[in-house]
Amino acid sequence: MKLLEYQAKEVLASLGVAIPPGEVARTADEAAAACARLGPVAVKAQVPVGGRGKAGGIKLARTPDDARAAADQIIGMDIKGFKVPLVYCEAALEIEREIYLGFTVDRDARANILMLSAKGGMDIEQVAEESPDSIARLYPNPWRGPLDFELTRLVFEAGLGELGRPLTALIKKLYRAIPDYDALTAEINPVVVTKKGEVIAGDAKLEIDDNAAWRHKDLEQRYGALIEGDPYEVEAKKRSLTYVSLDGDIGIIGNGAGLCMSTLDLVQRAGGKPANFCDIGGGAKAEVVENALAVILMNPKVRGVVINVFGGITRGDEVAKGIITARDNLSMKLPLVVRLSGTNEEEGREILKRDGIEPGVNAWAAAQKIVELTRVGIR
Amino acid sequence: MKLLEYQAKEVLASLGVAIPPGEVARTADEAAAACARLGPVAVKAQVPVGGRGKAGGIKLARTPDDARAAADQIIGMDIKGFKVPLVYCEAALEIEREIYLGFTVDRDARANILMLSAKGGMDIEQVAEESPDSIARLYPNPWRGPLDFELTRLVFEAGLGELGRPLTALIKKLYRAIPDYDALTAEINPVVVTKKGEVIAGDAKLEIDDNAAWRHKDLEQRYGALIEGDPYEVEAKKRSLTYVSLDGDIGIIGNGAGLCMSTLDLVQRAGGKPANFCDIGGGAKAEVVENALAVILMNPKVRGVVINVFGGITRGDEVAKGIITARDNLSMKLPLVVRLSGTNEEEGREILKRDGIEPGVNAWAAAQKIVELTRVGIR
Amino acid sequence: MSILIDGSTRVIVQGITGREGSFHTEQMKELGTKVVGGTSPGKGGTTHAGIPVFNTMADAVKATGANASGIFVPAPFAADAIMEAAAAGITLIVCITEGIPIQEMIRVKDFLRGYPQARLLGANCPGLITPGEAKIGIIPQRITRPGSIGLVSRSGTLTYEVASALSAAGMGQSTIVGIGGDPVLGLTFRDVIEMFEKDPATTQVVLIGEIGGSDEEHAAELLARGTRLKAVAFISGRTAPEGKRMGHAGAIISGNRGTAKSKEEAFRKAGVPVAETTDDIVGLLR
Amino acid sequence: MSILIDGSTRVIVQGITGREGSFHTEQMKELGTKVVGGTSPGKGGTTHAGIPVFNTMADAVKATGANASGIFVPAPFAADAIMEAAAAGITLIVCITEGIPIQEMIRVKDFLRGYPQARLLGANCPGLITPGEAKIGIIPQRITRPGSIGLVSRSGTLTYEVASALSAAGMGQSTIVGIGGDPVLGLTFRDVIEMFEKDPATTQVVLIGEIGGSDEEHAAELLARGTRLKAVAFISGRTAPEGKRMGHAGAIISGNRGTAKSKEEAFRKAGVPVAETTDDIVGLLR
Repeated sequence: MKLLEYQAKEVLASLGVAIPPGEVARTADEAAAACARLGPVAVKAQVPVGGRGKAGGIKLARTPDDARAAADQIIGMDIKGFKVPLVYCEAALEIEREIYLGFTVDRDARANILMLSAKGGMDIEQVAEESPDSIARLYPNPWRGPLDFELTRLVFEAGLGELGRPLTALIKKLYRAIPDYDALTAEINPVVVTKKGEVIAGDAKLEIDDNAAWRHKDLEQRYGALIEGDPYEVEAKKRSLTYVSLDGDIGIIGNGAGLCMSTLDLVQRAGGKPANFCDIGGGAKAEVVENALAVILMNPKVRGVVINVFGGITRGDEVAKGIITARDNLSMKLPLVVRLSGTNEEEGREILKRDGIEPGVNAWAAAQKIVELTRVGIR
Repeated sequence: MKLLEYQAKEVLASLGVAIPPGEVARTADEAAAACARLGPVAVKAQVPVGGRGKAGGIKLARTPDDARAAADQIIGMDIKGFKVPLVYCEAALEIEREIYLGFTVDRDARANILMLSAKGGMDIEQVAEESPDSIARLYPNPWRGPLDFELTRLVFEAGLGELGRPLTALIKKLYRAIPDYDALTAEINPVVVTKKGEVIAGDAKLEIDDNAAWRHKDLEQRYGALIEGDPYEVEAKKRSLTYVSLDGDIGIIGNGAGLCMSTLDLVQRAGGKPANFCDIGGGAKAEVVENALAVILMNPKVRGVVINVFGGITRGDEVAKGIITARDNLSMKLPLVVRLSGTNEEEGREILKRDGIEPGVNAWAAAQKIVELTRVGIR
Repeated sequence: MSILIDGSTRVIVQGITGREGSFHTEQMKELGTKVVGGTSPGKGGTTHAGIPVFNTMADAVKATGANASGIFVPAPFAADAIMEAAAAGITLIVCITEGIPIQEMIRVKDFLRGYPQARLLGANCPGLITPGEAKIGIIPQRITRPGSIGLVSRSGTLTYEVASALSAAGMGQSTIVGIGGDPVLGLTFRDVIEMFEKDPATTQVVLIGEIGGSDEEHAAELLARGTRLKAVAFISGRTAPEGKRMGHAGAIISGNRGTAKSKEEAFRKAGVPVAETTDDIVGLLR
Repeated sequence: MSILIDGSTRVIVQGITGREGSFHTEQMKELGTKVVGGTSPGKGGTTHAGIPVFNTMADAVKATGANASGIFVPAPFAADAIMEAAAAGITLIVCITEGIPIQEMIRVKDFLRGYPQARLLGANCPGLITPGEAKIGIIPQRITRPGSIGLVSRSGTLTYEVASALSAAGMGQSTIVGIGGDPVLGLTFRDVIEMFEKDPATTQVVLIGEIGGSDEEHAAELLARGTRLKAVAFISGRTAPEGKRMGHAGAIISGNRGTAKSKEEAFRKAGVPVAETTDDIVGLLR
């Protein structure tokens, strides 16, 4: 779960991180009112994706009228596929300097990595490429967390020794997002040092592990509904599916990310355009298959669906039953190609055949078949 | 800092441990009122020492009149040198079984040890001696804390598998007293399983590391003044001295526990009776010496004082200055023998001589001298 | 011969009384795997499908001398189950469970450093099988066939796909190892290929990778140093769109690695042919 | 010869700019100890009493090649300083600071398992001295004298007492080691006696114990197995009253060990004479 900026800031504030005063506004009038209370503000689009600054999603407003105009422009704007649902009006800071601070999971090291750089702000990725040494790095032991001496070393390595105490304290608070919230990424970029010497989070990004959602139901309840985006993805999330929208017209269901991706590859190779990626996972049951089909059929662009299941834990008979129930419940009329192998595959194929669905044996053939069937009306 | 039962229970309750309803009573009338509210209660003496049950410090009361009578008897009672300042009136439990649970620091292993036994209650020390195998033990890694599988194993080893879930949860809560409160010992004996199947702390003992007192000022503020005992020890604690009262008449000051103890040994060997153990520690300064002398002279039994300082960090000149200032400020008339060696010893001896105190060179001679001087009036 | 598992491996099923644990225990036994025990706290002393059940792994190992385990417990308990197996002395821990929080796996990986004898496969993996001999996990025996091809894969279902195609073409497998698709996992491509390299019964190796991470790149580096094995690679996800990224931390550490292109190039550079589709693998091995 | 420290040992003082650190650095230098650097975060690049100061131990070790450190930082920072020294590669860490919370020391001891090269002396100890050569800590040089007696003690000031008496009697010391009086500490009596056993320059050993714990008993067990060293022991606290105990946990694990009686008996059983007073030690060594 990727939190919006103001949500990430609320969470970090609960860990003791200093944040600027700010208010959420859903309308232009609310933004004007917030500015009246806060003074000059930055009006910031709230979307769970980077690059909003360059997309025009952040505007400075000195007066309530400015704020109203800015919010009017930003709310409803599309930023990388996300329709901006609301803005965050945040008191403008007197910036002395900007620092980069963040951690994420380093897959290669199978560990968390903490990063700190004196060169914070918008261009940190460029800094990473051009002068990687200007980013100090630390792999904290996951049971111990970062130790004081490790943080002191990190701070001096980043050339920020004179800010040792406030930065060390800040990093410890940010790090709490791991044990307390199962954070996968937490970033404060920039950490703002104000002209008065305060150390404040200028922006904040926080991603919580979906696998640990059961431990953080409060977050899901408070924020879950607000992160809008692709409507099919939102619906899929409600139904606990792993689903990503794409812009083609062939619906794709597979079990396992690898098989699902290779089905995408095959459909594209056969000349088709996938409408989505939908992994129904290892132990998928009839209900899950039905859910997946329902979400895919919500999309009016979809002209047909290919299902590719190779069963290990997933049993072919259950998949077959799910497909039939789903097709019938949804009165599905579109072409449907099913490739079914693995555990209980004979039983599964039997069930499909009985209900008038011809099961495929080979994924490549199935991909070609669905492309052929969905191209019929187009030519 | 050794907490009283009700204080330990308050702390454990803040960690989520279930405790019976109870109220503190400072007078017999308060105890009667508590009983009127709570129903049948156990009226329990609050002293920071074990064995109060056998000393008559716990009485059951079915009615407010019973409770008044019990409190009247217990408040003010002396239990192992502690005058009972108040009682804790606690709702009586319907006990199905009693379990022992505790942890402490195992010096030999340089680690914390968790212990669990199905044979809880008053005689656990006897159980430990007669059937040590009936006490299951676990050394949790100090960074990780006890892991779930380790606790499951502990619970099954103790023969308490059928209480696995509630006990595992309870142990995790009790263990929090280490990271959250720097506990050195925490014990729930008995853990009571009620006839209704609840798992509740029947008694609680909690000792907090004095070295970590700076991290837990709230505890000191809430509870520090309440733990009464020897008035000299209380006064010494206020002055941050390491002081233990003994029942002799020769005041003893030493720097370092070893030197202090060996001074005790020597005085006793010379036929004297030490009035106290007072270690002024490694970096003792003039002010500390003055404090030590002041506390010792509060005790009217004291007939003379021997000071034994061998300076490493402690400097002889500072010790000498402190002795003189203290003697003068306190208008001390009693015999005073000072043995002073180590860093800046010449300067120190010089200062003592100048002010009319003859410094000893040898600890055994100093011990004999103070015994001789304090015996003068007795013979 | 084979790697990691054979007919003499003594297996405990952790979570044997659960639905999946129960079902797959039967499947493992059917192949002839020595399933010598199972765990389920509170059910110690009973038997399940004829197999003795223990409260803890310590008890199970003590009573049975087991050296391997398969984990089928639900996700919230799986990380703990891995550590329990390692602490009990198990040398091959196969974690089938999916959905373990990543931070828990990071802690588990650190915990395992204290138990260098313990090799972890997974989590979120289909397990491994030495066809005709033994398996731990959920790879269907039916699609496998004894032979000399080592198969190692990050994807569960793609593994079946490929194994199935190989078997149908008469090309048997020495051992099939599904390392799992999680970002933080146990044995890597590289670890498994090193084992195949040392296994005289294995002469060819098929590696099925996925976009993300750089385990495939590391394996390619190893193969580039020279190997007696004839190797073929396949990467799925070439047409997958880039994930919508938030924040810079990920980009700072991973740079350009992790794409299908980067992985395929790494293999080609190492002299390892890359299959266009899974069906092409059979041809490239001939 | 000597143990643990000699004239070639390269020492960093952690907390060199503090009052105690500063004072004792001078004392160490006076004896001839190679104090090659100090640490004080934020003061890196400066010098203090002619010694270069670094921000971190990593920097200090890199610049100076130091192999030992003495810790004089305040108690709330001392546990961290020990870990920092170990992580920087220091092989002898001497922690003078007293008042470190016991739970922190327990975590430190576990941390040090990851750094087997790092030997910790203390905390809450006077340090060690090889008379005429070098010292780390606060043992006054003046009361020592080069020779062949190894002295190891739990008490700081009693160590001075005994060293002073030995020197006055013309009996020099190879190395004097104050292991410290805290319940959870680094080197034990046993560790130090094993080192003396291997040091050809040491022919006699004096052990000064205290009530509490069972380190003395463990040392006695070691000596009972046979030693080339002539040993004498002294235990302080024979007349100390028993502490007022709360709870049973302590009693369950320690039983009857830890008393002066138990310790003295252990040494007598091992054939080691026990001195009645510190003054008797000289006579027993003759």
